[in-house]
Amino acid sequence: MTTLTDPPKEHFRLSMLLYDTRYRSATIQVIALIGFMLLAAWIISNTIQNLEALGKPVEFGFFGEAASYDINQRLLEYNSRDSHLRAAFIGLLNTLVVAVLGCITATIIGVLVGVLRLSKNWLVARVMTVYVEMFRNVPVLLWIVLAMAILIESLPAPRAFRGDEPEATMKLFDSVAITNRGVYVPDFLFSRSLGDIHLFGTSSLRFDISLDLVAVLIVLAGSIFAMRKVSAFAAAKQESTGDRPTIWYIQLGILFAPMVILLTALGCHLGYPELTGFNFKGGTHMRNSLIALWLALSLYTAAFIAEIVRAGIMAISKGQTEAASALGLRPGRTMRLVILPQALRVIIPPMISNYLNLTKNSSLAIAVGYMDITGTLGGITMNQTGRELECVLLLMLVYLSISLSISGVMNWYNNRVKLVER
Amino acid sequence: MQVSDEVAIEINGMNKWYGAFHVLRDINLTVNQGERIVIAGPSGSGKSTLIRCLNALEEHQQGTIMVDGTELSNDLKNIDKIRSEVGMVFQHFNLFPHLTILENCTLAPIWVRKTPRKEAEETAMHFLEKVKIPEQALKYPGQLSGGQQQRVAIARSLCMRPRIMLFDEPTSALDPEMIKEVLDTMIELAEEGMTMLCVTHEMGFARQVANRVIFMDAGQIVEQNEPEEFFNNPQSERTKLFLSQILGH
Amino acid sequence: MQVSDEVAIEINGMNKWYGAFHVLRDINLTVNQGERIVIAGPSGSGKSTLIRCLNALEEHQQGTIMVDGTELSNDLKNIDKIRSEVGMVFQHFNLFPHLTILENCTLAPIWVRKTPRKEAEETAMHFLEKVKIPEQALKYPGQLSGGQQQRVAIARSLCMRPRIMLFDEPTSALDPEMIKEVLDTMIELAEEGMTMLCVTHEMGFARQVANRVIFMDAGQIVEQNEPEEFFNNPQSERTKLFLSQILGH
Amino acid sequence: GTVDDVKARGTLNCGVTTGLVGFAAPDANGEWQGFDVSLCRAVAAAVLGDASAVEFVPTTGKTRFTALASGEIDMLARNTTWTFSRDVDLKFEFIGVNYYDGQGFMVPKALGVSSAKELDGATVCIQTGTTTELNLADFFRANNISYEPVPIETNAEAQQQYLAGACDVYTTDASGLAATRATFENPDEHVLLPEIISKEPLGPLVRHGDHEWGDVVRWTLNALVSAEELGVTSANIDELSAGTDNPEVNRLLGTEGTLGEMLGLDANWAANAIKAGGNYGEVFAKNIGEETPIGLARGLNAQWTDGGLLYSPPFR
Amino acid sequence: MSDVSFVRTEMLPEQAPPASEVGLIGWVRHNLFSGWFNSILTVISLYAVYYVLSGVLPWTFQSVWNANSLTECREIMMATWGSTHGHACWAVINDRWLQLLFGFYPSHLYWRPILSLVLLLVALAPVLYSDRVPTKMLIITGIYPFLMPFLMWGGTIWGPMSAAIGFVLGWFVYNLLNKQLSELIGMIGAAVAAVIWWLILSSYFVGVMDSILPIGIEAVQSRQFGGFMLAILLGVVAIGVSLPIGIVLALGRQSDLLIVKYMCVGFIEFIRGVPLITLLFVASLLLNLFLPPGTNFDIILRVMIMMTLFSAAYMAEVIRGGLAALPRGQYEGADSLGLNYWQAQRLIIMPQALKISIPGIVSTFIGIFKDTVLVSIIGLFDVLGLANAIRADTAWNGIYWELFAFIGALFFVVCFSMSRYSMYLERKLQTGHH
Ligand SMILES: Nc1ncnc2c1ncn2[C@@H]1O[C@H](COP(=O)(O)OP(=O)(O)OP(=O)(O)O)[C@@H](O)[C@H]1O
Ligand SMILES: Nc1ncnc2c1ncn2[C@@H]1O[C@H](COP(=O)(O)OP(=O)(O)OP(=O)(O)O)[C@@H](O)[C@H]1O
Ligand SMILES: [Mg+2]
Ligand SMILES: [Mg+2]
Repeated sequence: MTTLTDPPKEHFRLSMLLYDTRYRSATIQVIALIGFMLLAAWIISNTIQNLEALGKPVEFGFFGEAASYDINQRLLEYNSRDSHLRAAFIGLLNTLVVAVLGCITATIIGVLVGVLRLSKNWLVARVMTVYVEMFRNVPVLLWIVLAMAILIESLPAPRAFRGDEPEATMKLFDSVAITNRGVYVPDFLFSRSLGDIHLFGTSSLRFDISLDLVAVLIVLAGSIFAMRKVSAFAAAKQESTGDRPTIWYIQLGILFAPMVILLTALGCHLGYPELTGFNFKGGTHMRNSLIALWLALSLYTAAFIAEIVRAGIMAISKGQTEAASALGLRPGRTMRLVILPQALRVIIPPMISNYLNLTKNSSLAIAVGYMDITGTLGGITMNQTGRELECVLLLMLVYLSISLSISGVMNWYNNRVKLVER
Repeated sequence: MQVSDEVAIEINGMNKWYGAFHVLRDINLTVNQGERIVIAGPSGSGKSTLIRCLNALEEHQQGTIMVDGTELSNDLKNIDKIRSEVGMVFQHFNLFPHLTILENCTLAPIWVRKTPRKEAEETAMHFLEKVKIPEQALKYPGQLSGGQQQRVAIARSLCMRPRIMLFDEPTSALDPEMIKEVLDTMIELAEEGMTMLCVTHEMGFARQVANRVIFMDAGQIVEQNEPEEFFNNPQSERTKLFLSQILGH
Repeated sequence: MQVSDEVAIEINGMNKWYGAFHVLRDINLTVNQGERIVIAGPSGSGKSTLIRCLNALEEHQQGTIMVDGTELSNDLKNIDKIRSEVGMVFQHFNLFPHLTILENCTLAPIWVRKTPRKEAEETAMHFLEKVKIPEQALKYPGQLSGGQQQRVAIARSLCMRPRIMLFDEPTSALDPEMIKEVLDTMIELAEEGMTMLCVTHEMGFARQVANRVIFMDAGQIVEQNEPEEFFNNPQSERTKLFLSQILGH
Repeated sequence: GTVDDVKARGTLNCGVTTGLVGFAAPDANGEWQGFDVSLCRAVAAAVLGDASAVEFVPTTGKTRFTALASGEIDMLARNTTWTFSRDVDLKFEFIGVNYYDGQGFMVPKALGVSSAKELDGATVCIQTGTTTELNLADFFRANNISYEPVPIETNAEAQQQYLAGACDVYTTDASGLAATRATFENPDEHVLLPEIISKEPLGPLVRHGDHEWGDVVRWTLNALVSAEELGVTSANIDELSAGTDNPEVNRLLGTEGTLGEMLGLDANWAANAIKAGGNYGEVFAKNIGEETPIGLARGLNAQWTDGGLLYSPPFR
Repeated sequence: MSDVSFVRTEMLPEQAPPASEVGLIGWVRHNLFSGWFNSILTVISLYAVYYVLSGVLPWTFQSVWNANSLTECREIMMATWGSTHGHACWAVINDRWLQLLFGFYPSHLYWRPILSLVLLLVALAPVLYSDRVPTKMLIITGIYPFLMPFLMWGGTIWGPMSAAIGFVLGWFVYNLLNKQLSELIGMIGAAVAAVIWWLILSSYFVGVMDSILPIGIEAVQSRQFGGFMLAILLGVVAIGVSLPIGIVLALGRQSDLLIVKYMCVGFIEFIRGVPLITLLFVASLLLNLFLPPGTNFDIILRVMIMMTLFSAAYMAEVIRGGLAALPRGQYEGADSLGLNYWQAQRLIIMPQALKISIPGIVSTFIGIFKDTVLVSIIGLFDVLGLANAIRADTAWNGIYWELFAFIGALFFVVCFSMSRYSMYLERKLQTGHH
């Protein structure tokens, strides 16, 4: 009945949803999205129904309740009256501790083994190959359990240190005790301590920062800054005259002198571990579960890193070394100026994904009773409160954020060192 | 192009084995200052090995090699000395891909010769101009064509101000258009009187610049002669065969 | 060699961008049934892009392209139709290495044209004979020389019985000895009256078979003419420069 | 209800531990043996008339409750302590106690410790995921002494650590301690301390709300206990089934009354259960009693008539 | 200048190298004692090797093989060597090795897992050695996914049949709709039809067929699976099932459909970002919660599901690598011939990409296979779980190293040979013909 007509335009036909490249992709995506949302809705509704039937609605209130269990290895202060949240936090720190320690040692061992595997020394190369193959081809869980067993069985118990003629003695001028419960090393005590700062009051996230430590760190940072200045000066000198002045003794001086002064001022002395009662007291204690986990994870990951390092070095063609030699560069310089910068580009990305694996594998800590986040949040807390859904989801979230931050670093690095090509 | 009487390289009764394989057999060769020598021969005849021995990239097991009056022994000091006197250009350029062209050229002067960076960069630019690519100084090797890369490799060697240059098939990995630009650079160098040993199959180049052509086969020097004589009047059967293959192509 | 009046390809005011980069600028071109066109131009001038647009391997953003009366639009059916009418031969052959030569040739007829396998194999053998390598039918592409591979690629396209053939530098990845065998095949094809668009630097080929030579630069058609005129009497400065480089080489 | 499910399925799914000496462990033929296992078999015999119609589902401290709640298992017979929160909050129903236990400590004799109160500063091995962990924290806190816990997944590992001296004390249920000590190379070098720091009534449990099934399991357990009290053993049961002068025995064995029918089972359900492994006393003696390497005394688990706590409500 | 000309008249013969270059002396000098640093390394390694071997060898070989319990073992050791330390008690392995290998699988049916394993190798042959094995064998590869569950679980043959029928049905619907309407609709229709069949119709079908034609073999509960067999089974199922999922995910991740792409990326990164153990927790604690109330399937199946999802994420990355390694020309070649997306994928891209990915797939398999021991943490009786159970037996309480040595050796042998094999494949691919 209207006389108005639309301006002529390509009118839309339903079949275009399928055949027209512009609409087709939208169609597919909408279908995929609907499918995904249906699936998600289905799962969520199932979960809600099931939880209702079990009488366990999702809520996180239990995190505030007292955990009621003790944790032996911890960085921050904690007791059984603290909340589950704090226990989880302590566990998270433990995860990070073993992950960081593991990554460092795995890298050191891995690089060493990788280089030695390329050694011209037949025997050394073979021994390293055996090491790498042994560790790579047996599950890491087994290595963790074995490491723990070896520590327990082969090291002396504290009671072996007792008596007039003890079977075992402390090492390093009676300062370090190595027992099958762990290693006790001296720690630093300050007789004129500056005290602590308390952060976050009494909440679950509270922690104390020792002002002594802060002072030490500040002085250290200052020294390092000064050292860099000195080496910058040396580099400038080299630029202008070609000769690099010897500066290592100046640097050593800058590094140590202020530190010594500060430590004396704070009245720093060592607190030695001592056998009293059932156990060693004093000093810093590293439990055997931590050591076993650390050892097993680093040896296992090092086997993979060794392969990466080897491949990385081999990927730098022999021509690069030859060219550098032909220019008169000594092997050490060649390594530092030519081979390493190139090898690192090849090595670092897979290396970081191995760090990621190591971090994830640290969740096997429960096998030796090391209280990491899986042991606390995903272990005892979950067990005692019966809140599986909340605990497991939170646990996954924690690991996911660790992983994503590590891979974020990886991507950033990759983009930074990409070789410029035509 | 004058050849002086001063001896640059002297090889006496040199032998080399790879395991049980006898690669170089009783090599005797004297090269004078300013001489330009082309080494030819079939693949696997030991040309590269010979050249690499002169630079201590390979060890020889018997005989003596004197480079510029220094004996090539296991003594690290001698090796360092010789390497800084002798430049080498490889078939596959072997530029350092993580450094710019300029850094490639200044690396060794700065770290080996202890030249101040500024001076090293000036030298580098000088030689880059000589090989006609000063404008590429801040690019990375991956951004250059093969011919440009090989010219950078030559400049890089020159920056160490060597008295002798070794070339190991410098053009065989290049596309035909690029061969010429590299050969031109080498010819220019030859005209300045640089002592050169060059493994190559570019016979035009050999005719144009060489004082002497050495033909190797099965690890030994089979024939040597002036280029004209060598090409027009080869003596040994093997040389004839080789030349017919190379030139017939 | 007759050219009919029927229009095979008609391009009108076509423009294409890669991101912000304007690769093809206002292209207008009509190709008649049976015409043989050679497209030349410096590297990066957009020759390949133009050809790939005709086959919907690349999308164009403005203007229309009609191939054999079908408009190249976003409609999948049209694209399918055009692709089965138009055969394409690439610089790097793009044969499927996991299939035998015969399977390479029968794949598309069987799956796209739904030809019975038997018939498809007969057709394939027919075209393999035409490109003179029927005896290789059961080998894998990796076992053939470059020239043979390119001829297989041509045969593979022909098996779809296309009405138009596009060639994108079909000989530039080949060793000189092999170029001839591929060009011969193409000449034979041309003589049978196939509509052909060919990007190539083989000027001999252009002279011999082309009805028209198109010169492109900076994404535009700069000059087009009959081959004789084009080579002997180029009009534009750019064309002259280009020809001097190509022919002088 | 679960009764019908089990009957329809023809097998009973019974949750047990992944391995605890004397209580549940598979033998070389893959047959499960042990004290808890016998209860599962008795229930299967009562419901299905076949003591071997049991699927044993090994569970860990972590998975046991989920397995039960989700219906994966019909009953859990896994040294699980009956506590308020498990019964009420976690929505399970403990149907009785098959072993009265308490948490104790074991120390090497050489340490010269005679009371748990002397353990200040000691390193204590405990199994995680059990109530022992909480009891331990409470005990030391209440007595204001310090300790260092070493959490361990399985009994076997705890035992290894304890023997190697990686912990001074091993704490778990006293039955477990005794059983563990029994397998030591030199059991005499270790003592159990007198303190029992907790009540650990261990019993089977089922899902909350399924009362028919709860009744079946509860009365099967009671039948085993009553059988011992009434002197019904696997040796004389066939004879007694023919009928006796004791009406309670007759009711128990189904020759009198309709108890079985009330439960929805056969009349001879209890007889089947008893035949499966004997009465409570026999089960105890066979798996963990003094004759076995584990050598537990009846103690609290004696019949009430003998001064113990076992007291089955009457069958009538 | 005639002084430069020189012609050799007689060629020099090859000479033997100096003595110090060859033979044992040359070898030792070059390989062990070239320089003081190397000499020190050699001495240190010699000592390390001696130290380890001197501990392990006597323990391994001065050992007891026949005993019924640890106590008996110890008695024999005392009697023979006078001490119980430094001697292995392999009697436990002797007693339990079948259990460690097969779990609680009924012993008279051991032939079924063994046959499955053999058939697996047969089914893989045409894939791994496509050049040497007739293509006809691919039929076995096709049947295997249905045959293996039948062999392992037993029961009626109609179960696997009905699963297979689902695929056939889907294929049928796809062809029908593809001809009539469009490919996209065809694929959706096929998926819907197959799912309807599996979820709803299949159980009636199995019931009816089973009552008409009861063909079947003795059924085995998945709870009875265990030991090393369980590790292999979990690994094979996870890799096998995750292959198609991984392909889809990889294609999704490469696609330019943003929503699809981000869904795939999200899934892959999520799975790769969390430890496997948390996924196993999900399998043992949460998976039942996510399914409709009352659904209940046993823990082994649930673990298989989570392991499959886990390996699918890694598989997707491996296949993505394979796809990336293909030159663009292959896609263009396919496009220019008029093949559509799925045809190109199926006929051109995937056959090549998968072949390139095989070494990666084998490595993923090794990883998954090693990770299967984690199921012991959630209470399944794989080898490690069984080892714990064995130690809970009164007879073997207290035994330790022997079990772990045995388990370690089992894994080592299998993983090592597979990793060697994948290296060989890699080398073959690198140098290989096309
Ligand atoms: N590192 C090595 N170990 C063992 N044999 C070698 C080694 N390097 C080279 N050879 C062998 O020594 C012989 C001489 O090699 P060389 O590279 O010097 O030959 P060439 O004349 O340069 O040949 P081309 O023209 O192919 O470069 C060859 O037979 C080669 O196989
Ligand atoms: N996918 C792409 N994305 C962005 N720019 C592109 C892409 N493909 C080609 N180009 C650019 O488009 C321009 C034309 O490319 P095209 O390949 O068509 O040139 P050509 O004439 O075929 O050159 P040649 O002779 O080197 O093959 C070039 O500058 C090229 O860098
Ligand atoms: Mg050479
Ligand atoms: Mg092009």
